[in-house]
Amino acid sequence: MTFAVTSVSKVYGATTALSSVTLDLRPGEIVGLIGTNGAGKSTLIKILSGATAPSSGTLSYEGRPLAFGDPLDAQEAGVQTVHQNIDDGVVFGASVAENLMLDALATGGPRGWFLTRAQVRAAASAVAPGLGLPLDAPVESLPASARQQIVIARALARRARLLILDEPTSTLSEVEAGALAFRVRESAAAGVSVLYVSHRLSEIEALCDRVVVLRDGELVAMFAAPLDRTAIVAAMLGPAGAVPAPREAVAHVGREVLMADGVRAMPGGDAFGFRVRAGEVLGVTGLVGAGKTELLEQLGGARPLVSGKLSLGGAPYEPKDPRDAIAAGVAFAPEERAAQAIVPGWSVRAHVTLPWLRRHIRSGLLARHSESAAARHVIDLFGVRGPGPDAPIEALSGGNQQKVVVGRWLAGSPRLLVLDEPFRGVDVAARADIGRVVRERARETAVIVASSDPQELHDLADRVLVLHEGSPAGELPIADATPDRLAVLMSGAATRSGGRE
Amino acid sequence: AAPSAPPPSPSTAAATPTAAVPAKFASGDVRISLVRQLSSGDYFEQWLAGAQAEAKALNVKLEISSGDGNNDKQALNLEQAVTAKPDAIIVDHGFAQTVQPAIKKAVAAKIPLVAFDVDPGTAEAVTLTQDDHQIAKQVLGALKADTGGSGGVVYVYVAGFAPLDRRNETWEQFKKDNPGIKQVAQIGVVNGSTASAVADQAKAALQAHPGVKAILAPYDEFAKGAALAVKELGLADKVKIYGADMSTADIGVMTEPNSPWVATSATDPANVGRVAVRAAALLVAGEQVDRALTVPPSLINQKGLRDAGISSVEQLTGAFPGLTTPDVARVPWAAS
Amino acid sequence: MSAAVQGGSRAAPSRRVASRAAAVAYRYGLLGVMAAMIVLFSLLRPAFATYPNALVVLQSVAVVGIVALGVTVSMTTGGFDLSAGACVGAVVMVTALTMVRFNLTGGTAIVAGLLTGLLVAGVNVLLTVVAKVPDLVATLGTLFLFQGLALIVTGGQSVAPGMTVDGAPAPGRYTEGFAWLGGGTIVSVPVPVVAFALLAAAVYVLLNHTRWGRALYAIGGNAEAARLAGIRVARYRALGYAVSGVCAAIAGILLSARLGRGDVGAGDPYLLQSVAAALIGFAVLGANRPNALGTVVGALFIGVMINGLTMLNAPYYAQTFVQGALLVGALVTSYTLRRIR
Amino acid sequence: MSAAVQGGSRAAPSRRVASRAAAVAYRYGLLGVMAAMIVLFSLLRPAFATYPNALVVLQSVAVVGIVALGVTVSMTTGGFDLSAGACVGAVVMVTALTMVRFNLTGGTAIVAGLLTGLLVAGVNVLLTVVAKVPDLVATLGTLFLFQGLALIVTGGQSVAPGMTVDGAPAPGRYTEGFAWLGGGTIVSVPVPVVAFALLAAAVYVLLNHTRWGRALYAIGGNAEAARLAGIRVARYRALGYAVSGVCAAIAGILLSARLGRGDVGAGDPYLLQSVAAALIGFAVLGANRPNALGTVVGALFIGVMINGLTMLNAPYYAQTFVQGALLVGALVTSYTLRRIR
Ligand SMILES: Nc1ncnc2c1ncn2[C@@H]1O[C@H](COP(=O)(O)OP(=O)(O)OP(=O)(O)O)[C@@H](O)[C@H]1O
Ligand SMILES: Nc1ncnc2c1ncn2[C@@H]1O[C@H](COP(=O)(O)OP(=O)(O)OP(=O)(O)O)[C@@H](O)[C@H]1O
Ligand SMILES: [Mg+2]
Ligand SMILES: [Mg+2]
Repeated sequence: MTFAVTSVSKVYGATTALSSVTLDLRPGEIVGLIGTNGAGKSTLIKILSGATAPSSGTLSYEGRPLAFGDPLDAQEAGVQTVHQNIDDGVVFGASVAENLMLDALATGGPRGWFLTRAQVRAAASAVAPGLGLPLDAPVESLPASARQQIVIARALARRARLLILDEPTSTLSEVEAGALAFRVRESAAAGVSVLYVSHRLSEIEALCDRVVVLRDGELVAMFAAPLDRTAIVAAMLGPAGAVPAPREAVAHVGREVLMADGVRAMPGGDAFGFRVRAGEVLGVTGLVGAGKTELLEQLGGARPLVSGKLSLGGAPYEPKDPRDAIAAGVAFAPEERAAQAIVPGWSVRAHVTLPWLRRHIRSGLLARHSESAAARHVIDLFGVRGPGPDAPIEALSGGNQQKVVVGRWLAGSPRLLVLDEPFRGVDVAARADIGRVVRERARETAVIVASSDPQELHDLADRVLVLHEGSPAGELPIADATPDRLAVLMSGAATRSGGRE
Repeated sequence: AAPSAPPPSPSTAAATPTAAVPAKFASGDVRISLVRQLSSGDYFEQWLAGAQAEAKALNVKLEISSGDGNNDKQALNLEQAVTAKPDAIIVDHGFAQTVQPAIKKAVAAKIPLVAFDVDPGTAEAVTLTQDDHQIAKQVLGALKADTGGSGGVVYVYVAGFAPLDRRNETWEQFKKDNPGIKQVAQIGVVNGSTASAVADQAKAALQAHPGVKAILAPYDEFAKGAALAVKELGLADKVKIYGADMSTADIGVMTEPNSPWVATSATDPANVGRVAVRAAALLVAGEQVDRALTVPPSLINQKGLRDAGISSVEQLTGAFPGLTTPDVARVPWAAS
Repeated sequence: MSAAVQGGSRAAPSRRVASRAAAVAYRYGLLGVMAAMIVLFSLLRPAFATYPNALVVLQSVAVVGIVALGVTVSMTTGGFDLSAGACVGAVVMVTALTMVRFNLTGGTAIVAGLLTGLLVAGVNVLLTVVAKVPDLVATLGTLFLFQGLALIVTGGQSVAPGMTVDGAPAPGRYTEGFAWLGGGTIVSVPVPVVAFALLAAAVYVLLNHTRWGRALYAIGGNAEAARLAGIRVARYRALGYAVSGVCAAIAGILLSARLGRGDVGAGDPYLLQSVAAALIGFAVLGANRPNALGTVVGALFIGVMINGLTMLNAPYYAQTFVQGALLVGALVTSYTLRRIR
Repeated sequence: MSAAVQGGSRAAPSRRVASRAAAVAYRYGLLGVMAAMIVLFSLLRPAFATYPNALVVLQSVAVVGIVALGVTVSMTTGGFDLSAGACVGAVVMVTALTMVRFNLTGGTAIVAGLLTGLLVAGVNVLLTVVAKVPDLVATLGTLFLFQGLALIVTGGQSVAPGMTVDGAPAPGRYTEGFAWLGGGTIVSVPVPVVAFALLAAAVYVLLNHTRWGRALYAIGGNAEAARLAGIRVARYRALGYAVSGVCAAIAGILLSARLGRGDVGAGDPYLLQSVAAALIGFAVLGANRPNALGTVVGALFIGVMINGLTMLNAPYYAQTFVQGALLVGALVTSYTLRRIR
C-alpha cells in the first residue's frame, strides 16, 4: 500500500532540479519534505501529482508502475495535491462555490451532466463544511488566505490515498494552521499517506512522523520522529551552509521617518497613530483579515488613505498612487507574489529594474549592462539560486522568486521600506539573509513589516503593532512580545481593557 | 483639371408637361422604397444623386436602404420595405435568386416594382437595364483599334458582381474572336479600398509582364487603380487603360496630364437613377410603362474629353446628348 | 471615496439606495436602452410594433445571432474564433456546389455543410490545442485558409443555378426543401428565427446549467487551475471550437438557403457582426463575460436599431453612427455604474 | 512521456543538438519561410528580385504596415485597437474634405487628419481607461462611431475634386504638396515607404529600448504588478491608444494622398490586414508578444506573397488560400518547435 518514487530525476535545460530521488510513502504516515529554496521540493510534488513528467525514473503504487504526466490520472490513482502557487488552484471570475466544485467538473459528479446553481451550492458546501465562506462571491474578492482554504478544502474533501501539501500554511495564521494540522492528522489516522512541505520547522516538528531533506535536488537525509531541529537544519544547508546568526540589537535609532495620525486600517476600524524612526523595524501582526495588508497598502500608495494624515521626514505625505510613494522614497513590496509582483515571462533582470527604470537610462535609452548589474547585485545579496538574471522568473523556485521581488525594493535605498509578508515561502537561511540585509539597511531606513508569524517578527522587528478586525489591539516592544501575549492581543480579548498605551 | 468652369445648364431637351399632376403626387404622399445592393463608389453615389433629384422634382419621398454588399441584408431590407407598404419599390442591383422571393411578396402585396439590373423573375415588375454587354463591346472596340488587334492585356475582374459578370462574358467572347489579343494576367480585388489594392496588384503584374500594351479594367474603381499603378511605374506612354463607367472624379483622372486611361464606356449613372424613379412614379400613377427599359451606353475617350475641355459629368452630358435619355419612361406631368 | 469616508455611517442608507440603483442600472442598462428604443420607435412608427415587423427584425438577426452564439462558446474558454465568418462563407459555397454543380439532394448539402463546419473547427483545434498557436493568430490563419478555399473550389465564381460549368449549364438547382430553410415558416415564424431560438436555448443551457459549461468557463478563467484539477482542457477547448464551427455551419446553411446561390464573400460581413453581438453581450445582466443571453440581446440590439432607423427613414449613412453612439452610451453607463456598485 | 523516461541520459547530447536546431527554427521560422518565398519567386520570375519591384512591394505594405505598428503598440498593454481601420477611413475623409470642400491648404489637411487620429484615440481612452469598458468592446464602439462619422460628414458621398456641393462644384482640390505624400519619392524611394521605415524604427526603439516601452509591456503582462511597481497604468494605456491613433492618422493621410480623393470605406480593409500583420509578428524571433520587428515582417510577409503570386499569374482567388496555407504552416512550425525547445 505504499507509493514508491524510484530514482526520479528532472532536468530543466541546464538545471538539474531533481537527481535520482528514491522515496517510499507509507499509509498513515505524515512525511515532511524540507529543503532550502530551489532544493527541488515543488518539482518532486509536480511529478507526483502529474503536473509535469519526470525526465527519468519511475513511480509505483503497491508495486504497480504508474505513468503520470497527467493530473487526472494522478487524481484517479488517489493523489490529491495542494500546489505551492495557490493561484494555480483557483479560477478567477468564477464563484467560490464553482471553485470548490472544480474537481467534480473534471470527473463528473454523481449528478450527471446537468447542474443547476442550487446543486452547485449544495455540492460546494459539502466540500467546505464550516469554512463560512460566501459561496456566491467571486473568488477574486477573497484574500489569499481564504483562497488557500478553498484549495485545501478541495483536496481534503476527496478520497485520497496520497495527500500532498506544498507550503499550505504560507498564507495562513496560526489558528488556521492549527485547524489544518488537526485535519491532516485525521486523514493520516484514516490511512492516508501525507507528504507535507513547509519552511516552518515548528510545524514540521509538531506534525511529521518522518522528515526527508532535499538539497540541490538530491535526497540527502531522512530523520524519524522525534526530530532534532539542529540536525535537520544542518542537513538542509549542507556542509558549506552557515547556521543563521542571531539577530543584532538595534545599533542606533535616528530621526522619525514616518508619522501617522488618525489613520485607520479599514473604513470600519478605530483611528490610531504611530511613528517609525530610521534604524528601527516596526512589525505589524494580527489574524487573517485583521487589516495588515490594508494598512500597508495605504502606506505604499496602493490604496487611498481611509482617514488621517501621514508625514514623511516632516513633510506631508499624500501618495495618490504607488508612483508618488516611490518618488517620496517609500518602497512597498506587496503581499501576493503571483498577482501583484510577477510579470509572466519576464526575466529576473527586468523584474529587478522595473520600479527603477529611470536609473538605467543612458543617453535616453535603457542600458542593458546597467540593468544586469542591478540584477546580479540582488542575486548575490540574497543568494538567489537559479539559472541567472536573463532566465524567465518562472524558472526560479517559489522562494527564490520571492527573494527577487522583495529584494528589488531594497536595491532602491528608500527612506521607508514597507514589506507585506516578505518571507512567504522563504527558507530559514534565506530568511536570515533577508533579515540581515533589512536590518543593515534599517540603519538609514525605517522599516515596516507585516507578518502573521510571531517567529518572523522576533527575528526582525523591534516593536510589534497588533491589529484586530481593523482596529489597533496593542503595541509591544519585541522583548515583551511573547507568544502568549501576542495571542491574547491578536484574538481581540485585550482590546476592551485598553491594551494600547 | 480645373473645376472652375461655370456650372453647365441642364442640356436636356426641356419638355413641357403634357398632363396634370396626379393628386397623390401633388400632396406629396407618394413613398417609394429604394432597395440597394451597394451604396459606395462613384457609380452608386451618382446613381443615387440622380434618383434623389428626380424624386424631388416629382415630389416623391424616397426611402433608401442599402445592403452594403450583404445580399441577405438586401433581401431583408426588401422584405421590410414590403411590410412598410410604400407606393412603389425600386430594387437596385442584387442577385436574382436572393431577391426574387421577396419580390414575389411585393407583387403579392400589389406594390409596383422596378428592378434595375436584376432579374425580378416576374412579369409584373418593370425591368430597367444598362446594357453591360454593350459597354464591354464599345470599350473593347476601342482597345482593338488602338492595339491593332494584337498584344498582351492585363485584365481586372472579380466574379460575383452581376454587371462585371456580364461584361466578363463579352470579354471571353472577344478573346475567342481576336486570337491576337492575349490576356497575360488577371488580377482583381473588391473591398472598401478597391483602387489602391488593385494598384498594388497591377504593379506586380506589370513588373512581371513588361510587354503589356493595355489594361482592361471594366469598372471605374478598377480603372482608377490601374491608372495609379501605371502612373507610379512611369509607364504612361506604353500602357493604356480601357475602363468602364464615368463620374466627375473619373473624368479628372482621365484628363490628367499623362493619364493612361484613354477610353471608357458608360451610361450616366445619374440619368439611370432618374429613369428608375420616373418608371416607379409612372407605375404609382397607373400609367403605361414598357416592361423592359434599356439605357444605352456611350463610348467616351480621353481625346474627346480634353478637346472639349470637359471636367464634370454635367459638362459631359452636354457634349454627349446620348447620355441623357429623357424619352425613356417620360413622365407626362413633369418637365424632365 | 474620500466623500464616503467623511459621510461616515450617517450617509450609509442613502448611499446604499444609490448603489442599489446603480447595480440595477448596471444589470439592466443595455436592456433598458433597448426597451427605450423599442418604445420610441413604436411611438414614432406604429408599423414598427407589429407582429410582421417583429418577425422581420428577428429574421434579420437570426443568421448573425447563430454565428455569434458559436463565437460566444469559443470565447468562454478564453479562445476567440476569428474564422467563424469565413466558415459561414465556405459553407454557403459548399452547399451551393453540392446541389447546383453535383446535383445532389438538399439533405446531402446539409451534411456537407455541417462537415465543412467541423473541418474548420478541426483545423482550429489542430492549431490552438495541438500546435499551441495563440487563438487569435491561429483562427486568423484559418480565416484566410477557408476564405481562400471557398474561392478556389469554384474558381472564384459564384455558384448560381444555371451557371456554366465546362461549357454546359450546371445540372442542379436548390431543392425546395433546402430553400424552405431560408424562406419557409413554422406556424408563421420564419425557419431561421426558429433555429436561432432553439440554438440560443441550447447554448444557454449548455453554458449555464451543465458541467461542461462550467468547465468551459473554468478554463477561460484559469486554464492551469483547470488542468491541475483534472479537467481535460484540450478536449474542452476542442469542444468550444466544435460548437463554434457547427453554429457557423448552421448559419451558413440558412444563409445559403436565403441567398438561393453560393455567393462569393457571403460570409465576410458576419465576422465583425457576430463578434460585435457577443461583445455587447458582455454588458448584459452584469455578466462581464461571454454569455448566451447577452449575445442574443447584443444581436437584437443591433437588429432593432437598424430596423427602427430604417423605418424612421434615417439616412442609411447615419445608421452606423447612431449604432456607434448608442453602443458607446450603453457601454459607458453599464461599466461606469458597475464600478459605483 | 515513457519514451523520454527510457531514453534516459544517454540520449541527452543528441537531444540537445535537436533542441538547439528547433530553437533556431523557432526564432527564424517565419523569416525562413519568407526568405524561401523570396528565393523561389526570384528564380521563377527574374523581374521579382529587382530594385523597382522591391519598391513596389514596400509601397504596397507601407500603409497597412503603419496602421499595424500602431495596433502593435496598443496591443502591448493588453489593449486591442479595433478602431484603427475606421480611424484611417475617417482621416481620409477629413483630409479630402479640408482640401476639396473647404479649399484649405495641404498643411491644414495634415493637421486636421492628425487631430482626427487623436480624437479617435481620445474616445478610446475615455472608454477604456476612464469608463473601464473592456478594450475589445470599447474599440468596437469607436469603430462604429467613426465609420459612421466619416459617412455623415459627407452625407455618405465620396469626396472628389470637382464634386458637386449644393449645386456648385467643390472649390478646392488636392494640393501638389499633399499629393506628393502619396506619389512622391525621396531619392527614388516612395514617400510612404520612407514614412513606414521611419515609424518602424521609432516604434522599435520605443518598445525595446525605452522605459516607456518597458512600462507598456509590463502593463500588458500584469497590470497590477506594474501599478505597484510605480507605473502610471492609465497614462501608459492612453499613450498606447494615442500612438495607435497617430499611426492610423498618418496612414490615412498617406492613403488619401495616394488615392487623391476621399473614398467612403477606404479604411475598412485595414482593420483585418493590420491586425493580421501584428498577429503574425508574434511568431517572429520567438517573441510571442506584439513587437515592432515582427509587425514589419508580418506586413512584408503578406506583401511579398501577394506580389509574388500575382507575378506568377496565380489566379486572384487562389491568393487568399495560399496566404492562409503559408501562414498556418509558418505558425505550426514556429509554435510546435517552441515547445520542443
Ligand atoms: N520551469 C522551470 N524551468 C527551469 N528551471 C526550473 C523550472 N522550474 C523549476 N526550476 C528549477 O528547479 C529547481 C527546483 O525548484 P523547485 O521549485 O522544486 O524548488 P523548491 O524546493 O520547491 O523551492 P521553494 O522552497 O523555493 O519553493 C530550482 O533551481 C529552479 O530554478
Ligand atoms: N476568510 C475570509 N473571508 C472573507 N473575507 C475575508 C476573509 N478573511 C479576510 N477577509 C477580508 O479581508 C479584509 C482584510 O484583509 P487583509 O488582507 O487586510 O488582512 P490581513 O490582516 O492582511 O490578512 P492576511 O493575513 O490574509 O494578509 C477584510 O475586509 C476582511 O473582511
Ligand atoms: Mg516550492
Ligand atoms: Mg495580508
